[in-house]
Amino acid sequence: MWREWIPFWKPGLSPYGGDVDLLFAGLLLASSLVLGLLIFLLLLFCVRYRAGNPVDRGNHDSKSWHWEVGWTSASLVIFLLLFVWGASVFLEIYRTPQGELSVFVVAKQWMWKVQHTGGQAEINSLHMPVHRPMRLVMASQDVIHSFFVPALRLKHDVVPGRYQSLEIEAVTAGHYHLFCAEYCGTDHSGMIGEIVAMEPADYAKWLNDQAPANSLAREGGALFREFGCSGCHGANSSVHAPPLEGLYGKPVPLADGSIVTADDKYIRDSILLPRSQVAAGYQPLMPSFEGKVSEDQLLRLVVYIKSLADHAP
Amino acid sequence: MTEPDYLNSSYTLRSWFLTTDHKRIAILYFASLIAFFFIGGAAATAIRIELATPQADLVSSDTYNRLFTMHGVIMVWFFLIPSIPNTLGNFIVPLMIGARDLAFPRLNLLSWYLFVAGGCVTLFAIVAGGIDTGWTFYTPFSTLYSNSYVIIAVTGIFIAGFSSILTGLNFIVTIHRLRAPGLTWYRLPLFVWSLYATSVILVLATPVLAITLVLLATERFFGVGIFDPKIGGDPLLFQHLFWFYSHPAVYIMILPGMGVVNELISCFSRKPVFGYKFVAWASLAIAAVGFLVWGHHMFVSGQSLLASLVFSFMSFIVAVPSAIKVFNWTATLHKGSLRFDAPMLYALGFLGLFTIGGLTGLFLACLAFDVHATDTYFVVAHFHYIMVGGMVTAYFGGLHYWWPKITGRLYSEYWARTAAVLIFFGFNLTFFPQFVLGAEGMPRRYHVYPPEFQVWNVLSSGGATILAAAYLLPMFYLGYSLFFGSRAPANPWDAPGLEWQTSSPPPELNFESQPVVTRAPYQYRTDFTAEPQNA
Amino acid sequence: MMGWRPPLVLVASWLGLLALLALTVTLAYLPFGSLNSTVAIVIAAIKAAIIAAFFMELWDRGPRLLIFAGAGLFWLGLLLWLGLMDFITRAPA
Amino acid sequence: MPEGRGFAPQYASVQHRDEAAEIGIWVFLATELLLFGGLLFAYFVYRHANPAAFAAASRHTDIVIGTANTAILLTSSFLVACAVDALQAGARRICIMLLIGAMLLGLLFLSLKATEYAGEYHEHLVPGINFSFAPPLADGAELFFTIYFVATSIHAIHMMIGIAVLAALAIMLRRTASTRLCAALRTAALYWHFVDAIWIVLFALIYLPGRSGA
Repeated sequence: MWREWIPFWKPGLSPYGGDVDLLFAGLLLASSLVLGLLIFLLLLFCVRYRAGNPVDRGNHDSKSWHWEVGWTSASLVIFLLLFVWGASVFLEIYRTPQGELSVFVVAKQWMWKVQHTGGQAEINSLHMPVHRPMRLVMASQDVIHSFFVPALRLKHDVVPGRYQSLEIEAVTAGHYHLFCAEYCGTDHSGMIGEIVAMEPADYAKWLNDQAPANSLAREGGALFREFGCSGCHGANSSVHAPPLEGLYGKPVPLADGSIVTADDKYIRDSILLPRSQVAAGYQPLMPSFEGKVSEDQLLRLVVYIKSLADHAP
Repeated sequence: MTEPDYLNSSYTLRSWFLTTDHKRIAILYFASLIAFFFIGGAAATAIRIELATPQADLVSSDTYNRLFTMHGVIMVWFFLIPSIPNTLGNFIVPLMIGARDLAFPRLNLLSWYLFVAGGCVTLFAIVAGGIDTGWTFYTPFSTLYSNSYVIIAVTGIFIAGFSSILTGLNFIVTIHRLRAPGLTWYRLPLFVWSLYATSVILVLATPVLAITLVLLATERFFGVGIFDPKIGGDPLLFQHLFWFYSHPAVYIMILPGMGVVNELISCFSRKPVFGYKFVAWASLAIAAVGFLVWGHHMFVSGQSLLASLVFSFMSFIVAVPSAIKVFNWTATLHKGSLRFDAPMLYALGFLGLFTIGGLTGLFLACLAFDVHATDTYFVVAHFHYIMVGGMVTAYFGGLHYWWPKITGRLYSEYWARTAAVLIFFGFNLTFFPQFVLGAEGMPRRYHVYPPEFQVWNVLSSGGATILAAAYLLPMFYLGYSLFFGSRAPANPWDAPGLEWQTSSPPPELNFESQPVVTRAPYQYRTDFTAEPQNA
Repeated sequence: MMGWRPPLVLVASWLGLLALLALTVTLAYLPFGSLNSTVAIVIAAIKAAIIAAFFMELWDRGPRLLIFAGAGLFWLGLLLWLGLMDFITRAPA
Repeated sequence: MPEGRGFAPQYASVQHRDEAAEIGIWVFLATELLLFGGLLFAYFVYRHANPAAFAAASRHTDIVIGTANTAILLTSSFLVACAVDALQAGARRICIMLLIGAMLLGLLFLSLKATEYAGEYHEHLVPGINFSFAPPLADGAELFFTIYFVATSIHAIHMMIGIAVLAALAIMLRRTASTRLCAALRTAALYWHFVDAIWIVLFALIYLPGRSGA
């Protein structure tokens, strides 16, 4: 296969891995040609026009502008082609995630915590089935990290304060490096894990073997009571707080007149920064849970509230 | 000798530390830069030795992080940015344009004092315990999580920033107002053009860094949230502000190097630079377009897709003027009469290394490949090919070229050529393996790494040893020439530039009488065949 | 010595600036919705232009100083334009 | 340096020197513009993200002091422009008086600014020291006030430098009105006007938003 001919380069194992490799090969070829031409000319001129070598040096003040126009437009055209090529593959890598399979990734100094929807949790490893796109929802608990899987040609920063969705898919089963690529403090280089891509059957078996104590939603429900959320948001509560059943995915009118959609980010913000987006008709009574609830507890709560979406309010 | 030269006109300490002579200030800068170069270089050597094995065996992770931060901070702000502009530029620009000094000599001296003050403050932060944020100071790590001397370090950089601004201002005014009679813009040597372009960036980009560092220090000191996501601040705002300075800053570093190479190639080919006007305007184009590309450091950071597309596009555009320069330099060699003195060896080395650095820059400008390669050793290698392979090589070339003018002494050509060749090989052995490491996915700033990367790391560390030794060589033979070298004539290279028309070293006021320029630059005597006087 | 009188152009600029100040404060209290901020920034730009033209005497200076004065503004525009482009076109998280 | 020439050896004439100074100050002002430019960028980014909070926070600033201060700065700029004209016309004493007037207005500006800061301290509007703001807009308001304090205090530092420069010039002008001082005064005046123009922009961004609502 052509990709094995690229020196020091292992083929990419994601659906677009071949496109990235082809792009790399193209870049490599183009620059080798340019560099080769340059070195050839340098050597040629250095030998031929060395001082004392009796060769014809006349007429060297000839007009230069057609050369200038020539190589300027040639580089411009090649660069534009490369830009378009790179951009099209880029949009493929970062397309909006399609997979129905969701996995939550929390990055913190200095580990990757992975939560599967069924409640299976792992640290510094991520099991996934091959040939099935998976939607990663990533959050950072502290500083900026970067989720980097060289074998899949995939990388994205995980910036604190927001969720980052990313699609990941492998086409070959195997174990691959997971690195943190954005410098994140003392043990930055220890923040590595592995991606375990498995045949779908093996993956199903693995999920079962993990024997999760509880699903994420159920754990979220426990936290919901533990943190006292149910005291106000519960059905029989005396405090006037918005009900959460059937909330997820619906538009919410806010006190300042605007309308937002109750998505992951809105729920997360409402827990951490309740005063920033108050639902219309309610008092800003809710205390902030900033610093009281960790990112992985947060995502359990979000999954729990999501699971209430089907309940009629 | 009728008039004392600038070196022996007075010997008191006062005459050095309160001088307003641009030539003496250049020497002051040179001395301080050597010190910073060796501090930064020592850190680099320690890093490379540590990385020879995959495990942590020499230093702890914490120390390692402080080492690479120290290497980055010192090299970027206290060596690369001031290097050519403040030493060669300070010395040569007034001579090249036939002026007696820069426009504002006292500002020039103030600029050196600010530089040294900033350097001392930053060194204090390093001695007190170091900084562990990396030279990029990304928030929220630098504001909330780092337990190191961030505020002191950024204060030092802030002070040194004003030194940059004053230098840039001085050059702009000098080049506008102090050119000798008859020295029109198109008769200026290209070194002056490139320093003019550099100064534009210094003046317009550095204040943005200053305000960014003020915001960073405010957030860290008062605990208010400017970039803190907890109250809706955006860490990416910091990155935008930081790279608005720091990407153009890369051109601050490389443009003067390109300027030097113009002089060298033209002199040792005995020909005018091919496509003079294109090369001149390419410098300004790089300075201007260089401001439009900063977001290519943020392709995977979560900035908007549109922003990534625009910044990628502009990054390809900014490569065009650089490509024009490389083509023109190569064409300059054509039908020249080439001599391979040490400065020319450096210039040829620059051509090859800069081209590799520039081409791999295209790899990184290319969106899909950047996703894979950013934050890996590919970036480290690319950056060092431009900065060390390009800029430092050009600096050494310029230093040798103007050494007779600056010191009035000739160095040993044999040793100079040996050092140039050693540096070239040491450099490639150090940094080429890092391209491979990056392509295979080894992230940068890693203290321990998976064992499969070791082969290339060992090669790189081996190269670094050669490179370190090669960088020490010039210290010896150049130092030797200071005391025992034979006296340099006024014009050892038989060059037509104004700086060669006065004695070596130049008198205090540069010229006995005001020179008048009547022709384009680089009009070399083409019948020149004699051996150089110092061969 | 006492024969000096303030030049008319300076007096006129000063009065014009004060009038614009009164105008912008008044307009700020009128409900134009999102136009309010545009109005405020446009008037601020006019005031700054008057200062640059008459107090700073740019109106009778050569093109070189205009280029220097414009360069700062131009680069400020680049920073705001390309920088804000990211924040305005970001997809909702 | 040849004594008695009155200008440094790199210049051919006094006029040559003054032209260089004029270019120099304009390049410096471009630098200063970009310094404030970084703050403007941060302001617009956060205003875009928190429009309601910025309007609410802006309503908590003191528009009376703000407007008065703007008028004061505009007037001081007028006086400085007149001072330059007077000196060129040879009216040295009037020039000094105008400069003193401008400096007094500058000091008045700073003292009003200090009053305003004190008021904001009492209203608990100082991020990092004491900050409390009615929810739900507290976070955006904190960003607003952080930028407000950084921008206005950097502006105030510029005012102080400007006042010191004017004072030094006024003192030197008591003895002589040499051409050197004339050029220096023009340079200082350009700086003063620039600081004034920056304030005008800050005024529009800090005090005016949100006045028509609520």
